[in-house]
Amino acid sequence: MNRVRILLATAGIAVLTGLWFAFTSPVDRLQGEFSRILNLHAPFMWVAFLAFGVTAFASIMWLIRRTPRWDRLAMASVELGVVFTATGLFTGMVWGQAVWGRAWDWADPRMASTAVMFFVYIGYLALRRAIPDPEMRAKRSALLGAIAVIQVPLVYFSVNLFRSLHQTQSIRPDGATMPREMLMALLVNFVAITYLYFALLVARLHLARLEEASAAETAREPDAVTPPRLSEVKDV
Amino acid sequence: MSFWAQAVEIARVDLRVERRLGDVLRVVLPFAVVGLLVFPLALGVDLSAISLIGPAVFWAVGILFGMQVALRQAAHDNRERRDLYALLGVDPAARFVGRTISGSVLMVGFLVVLLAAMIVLYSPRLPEGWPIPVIVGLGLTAVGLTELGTLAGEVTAGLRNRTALASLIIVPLALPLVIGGSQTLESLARDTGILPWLLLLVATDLALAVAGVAMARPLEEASR
Amino acid sequence: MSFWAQAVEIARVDLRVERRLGDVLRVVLPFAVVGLLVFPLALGVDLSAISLIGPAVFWAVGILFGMQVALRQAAHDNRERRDLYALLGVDPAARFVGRTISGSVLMVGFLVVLLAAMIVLYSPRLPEGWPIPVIVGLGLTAVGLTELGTLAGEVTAGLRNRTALASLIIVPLALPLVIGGSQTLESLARDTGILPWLLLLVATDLALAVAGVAMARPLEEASR
Amino acid sequence: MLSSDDTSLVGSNTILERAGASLGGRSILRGLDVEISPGQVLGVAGPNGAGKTTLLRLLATLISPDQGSGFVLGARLGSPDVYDVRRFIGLMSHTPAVIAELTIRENLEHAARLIGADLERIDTALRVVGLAGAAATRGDACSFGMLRRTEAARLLITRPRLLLLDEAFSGLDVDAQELIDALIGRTIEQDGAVVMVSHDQAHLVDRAARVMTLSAGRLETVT
Amino acid sequence: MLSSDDTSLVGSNTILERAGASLGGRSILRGLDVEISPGQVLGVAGPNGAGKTTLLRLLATLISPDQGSGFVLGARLGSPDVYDVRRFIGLMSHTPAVIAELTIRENLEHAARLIGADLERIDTALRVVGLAGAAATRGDACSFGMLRRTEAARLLITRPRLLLLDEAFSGLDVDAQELIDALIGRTIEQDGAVVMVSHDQAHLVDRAARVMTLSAGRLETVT
Ligand code: HEM
Ligand SMILES: Nc1ncnc2c1ncn2[C@@H]1O[C@H](COP(=O)(O)OP(=O)(O)OP(=O)(O)O)[C@@H](O)[C@H]1O
Ligand SMILES: Nc1ncnc2c1ncn2[C@@H]1O[C@H](COP(=O)(O)OP(=O)(O)OP(=O)(O)O)[C@@H](O)[C@H]1O
Ligand SMILES: [Mg+2]
Ligand SMILES: [Mg+2]
Repeated sequence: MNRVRILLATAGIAVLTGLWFAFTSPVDRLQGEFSRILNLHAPFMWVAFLAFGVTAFASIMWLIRRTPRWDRLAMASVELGVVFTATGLFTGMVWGQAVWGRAWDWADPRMASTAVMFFVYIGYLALRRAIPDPEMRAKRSALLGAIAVIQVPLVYFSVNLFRSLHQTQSIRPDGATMPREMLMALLVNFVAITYLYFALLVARLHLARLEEASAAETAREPDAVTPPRLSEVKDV
Repeated sequence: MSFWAQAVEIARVDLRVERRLGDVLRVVLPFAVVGLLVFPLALGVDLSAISLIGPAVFWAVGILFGMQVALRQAAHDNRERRDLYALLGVDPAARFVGRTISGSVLMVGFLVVLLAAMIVLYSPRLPEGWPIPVIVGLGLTAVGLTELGTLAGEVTAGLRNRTALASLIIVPLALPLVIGGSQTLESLARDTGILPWLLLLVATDLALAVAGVAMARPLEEASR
Repeated sequence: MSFWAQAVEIARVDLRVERRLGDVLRVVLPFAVVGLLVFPLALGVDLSAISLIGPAVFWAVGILFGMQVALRQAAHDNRERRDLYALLGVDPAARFVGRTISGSVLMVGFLVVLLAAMIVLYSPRLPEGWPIPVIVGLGLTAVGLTELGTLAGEVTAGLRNRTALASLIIVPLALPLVIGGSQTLESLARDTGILPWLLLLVATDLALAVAGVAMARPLEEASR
Repeated sequence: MLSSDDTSLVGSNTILERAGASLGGRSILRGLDVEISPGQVLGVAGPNGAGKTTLLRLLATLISPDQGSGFVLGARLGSPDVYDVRRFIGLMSHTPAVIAELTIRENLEHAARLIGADLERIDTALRVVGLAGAAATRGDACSFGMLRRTEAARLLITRPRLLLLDEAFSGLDVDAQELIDALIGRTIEQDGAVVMVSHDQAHLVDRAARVMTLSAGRLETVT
Repeated sequence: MLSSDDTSLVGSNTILERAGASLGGRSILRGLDVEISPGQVLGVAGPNGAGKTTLLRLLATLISPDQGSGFVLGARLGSPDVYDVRRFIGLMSHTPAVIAELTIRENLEHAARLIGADLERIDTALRVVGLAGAAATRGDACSFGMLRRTEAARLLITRPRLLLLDEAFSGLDVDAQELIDALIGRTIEQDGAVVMVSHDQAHLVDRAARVMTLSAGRLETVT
């Protein structure tokens, strides 16, 4: 419990530090003040990928080991991945609105593929909730978790893969070389947000263990079906 | 047992089953909220115009996903259960009323959460004094949609391809409800009196209720 | 019995059941055609612009109703039947392939009739030489949608609220298919080469087929 | 105030006169004359597909005759009167009717509440059928016999005046089969009537005053 | 060419060693040691909810043990080998598995085609089970006993090497019950094995060399 609190508190500090760097670093002349959002947008997306990767790993481990802890890890990591993707999408949209004057374009392969990835993991969570049997839930979500991860490289490389089909945005600085200070701010935020992910992960796992322990308390032995007591028929 | 006591018992158990399965709140609602986000994206709307289309998107998503909410009971119905209720002396009309009660509770919950999400996501400009008329309009729409869903479920009871059929029956009939519901807000904004729209909703709800109660027995007999 | 013979037998019987129930052709299709008419009215599109939006409406209606076609097998599946197939030695992958075959036949039929209806109703301006590429694109989209529906049915097998869940899983994944399908026509019009889009469709279909075949056994085991 | 078990308004006259019934456009039962008196057990035998289940569903008012006429507990079949007597009809059919998402206890509570029966009967009924220790099991996690026992408990709680048993012994273990006898006994004691379908001639002869044999939808013999 | 009934590739060894199984997170069977030899009938008895159906589903490879180990027809439970032997397992469970939209004949044809059996067996099987005249009835218009007979016909056609019967006599009329005996007899003749669950001790003792009694998921006695 204490450990969890300390982790969360330090994660808060790390994120604040990251924000400080984001707001004091020099800005890209072309994109203006809004380019500071990149310091959050990119790390959130990266960490979301990391989270889904962790889920895939945990899912495969569950399929091999079949122990509940891997299932818990997969579930906790998807939940965080979804939240991080949502934040990444949101910051991307704010930025897009500011820079291109459009928040969204389905024709952009990266946006479309990110959205699909987001929905699929929301579907993963809905599926989990729909299955009451823990073993069956773990099995099916492990399969889905292990398979769904193939979208991650698709999202990551979508810009390159589909360039032949669609023009990429001209001011999108993919792979552009940045000034040192800007790179520094980005890296600090990357570290801070990764740390935030791990802190939240530990907290979520802690909660999941508590939930499972309370569920185990109520779990019963197979039912005692007893012979009928016909003597009491008259009392009904 | 009295008609109302039966209706309330049916509603109570239906809500308990929903709590266990989580059809509405855990499966449909999150997707509907996501739908709220995606709709304007799909239409390629500019973010600066977003506050204008909030209500329209709300109604579109509300009806699309609300249909799944309205049809949830049909999905759990089967012949054994219908026979069971018949031989427990449940009046088919009481079953209709009970299902409408529980369904409306869920539908109102669903639409209110969706509305809150819409307000947060779109920050639409709402006319002053909107909450009460809008919530009343929402409630009336929810009741009507639920009645429609329950009726469609009864009409298609016992058929194998019922969910497809029932959802196809609901959509066109839901039109007046959606128009009434969405116009409450619009006419509030244009200051043109919302009473007619609320009355339209009340009239539709009542008509559906009367139809449901009156048709309950014949439909029940037709389902065997 | 060989894998393919099993798959063909599953497809044959599935088509016979469809002929008896008429899910697709007698229930969904007529409503989809009506949807084709209602959509532009609901959006308030002016009639003079109607020939421009035909293809867009076709895809919107096609995916919405196509989802019901894709999920029809899931509606008839139950535990007894799954056990029966298992003990008849049916390879889960053969079941997947069989259902994909019969489902694709129905889906192609559905989309082609819908396309014909769209052309009659909207008389859109179609680029020269459209029939072959468009039909090929349609076919590839149909196969992909069916594979998706079959997979979603397998993933949600045995769950009580499966139709809601499965349709919610399908929709996002159908996006690349719809994009691919609709872009064939667009790029034909803009003369920008349709091959990449057809390749996208083929790749998606293949990926789904590989996923369906590879996952068939694990999913089958997870469903008990 | 009337108790929910009050049957003063319900007739006891159950009779079919040259009744026939159809399903899916096919005539299944033809020209049946049946009379069931209070306090009596009527046995029904006959080969598979003879129409025994259909006869029970006719007597349960779940289908209406398309030929001849009939009264069940004084209500004319096919008339709205049947709605008033249904509550006094108990049916145990081939497939148990237990709501899968509710526990055994919740299923019984639901039935008791709908029928207006005393909720205190539930605990006793659970003990009687031997499910007191399994009351919290959900319907979809029950074994077949547990479902049948749950139905027996429900029939104990609802106290039908016309008890219709379709192969009620099947699926129950030897001890639990006595439950069915207890149910029959109690119904008879309270001046109700019982119609039981079984393939076991010995079962029928032991319990029923008269046994009628159906064959291809017609009455063959009555003993 | 191999005939579809060729069983040379299938082992005959069916054995459970301290096997346990869980459903819905609850441990249902525990520490079961069972051995079934070719040409033998094993009877299984036990009260409602003891785990008999779960045991049959385990032997049918439809669920996997979560404790101990087991082989069915030589295939290790939980391994991919089970896919190769499933075709040789026949199960008759509480609820008949007949496709509702197909007629009885179509149901049998479907099974025969999937398993690669000779289609000519169908007519004979229909005659044997007494459904030749009802072959065109759709599954959803069948009586309960007709569904059970259809299952019996399917098992005649598919010729399982391991026949699992869960209260197979219930729902069948007296004549048709002999069908089950015929099925058992034929399986034994062809050196297959039979496991039959029944609540009727006499039924079991008449047919089974050994009878094991389950109680609360454990083996109680073997006689
Ligand atoms: C809502 C729409 C958007 C989505 C879904 C999205 C998605 C993503 C994803 C998935 C990544 C991580 C993959 C990567 O690092 O290459 C990423 C990174 C990035 N995005 Fe976005 N993005 C969106 C909008 C934008 C906009 C409008 C811009 C700029 C004009 C932008 C610029 C960037 C940059 C510069 C990176 C970092 C790339 C790198 O250094 O590798 N994004 N975005
Ligand atoms: N899906 C399930 N989830 C959880 N528990 C289950 C499930 N199915 C069965 N059980 C439990 O397993 C136990 C054994 O069930 P099983 O069906 O094997 O009994 P059985 O011996 O066949 O009984 P019967 O004679 O009533 O058919 C019961 O206590 C039952 O509640
Ligand atoms: N829904 C239906 N539609 C058409 N025919 C039906 C339907 N249900 C039953 N039948 C037919 O009615 C006849 C009698 O069926 P019923 O179920 O009453 O028989 P039963 O005597 O109960 O037989 P069993 O001993 O097998 O239970 C059968 O021939 C059956 O095919
Ligand atoms: Mg019957
Ligand atoms: Mg059993």
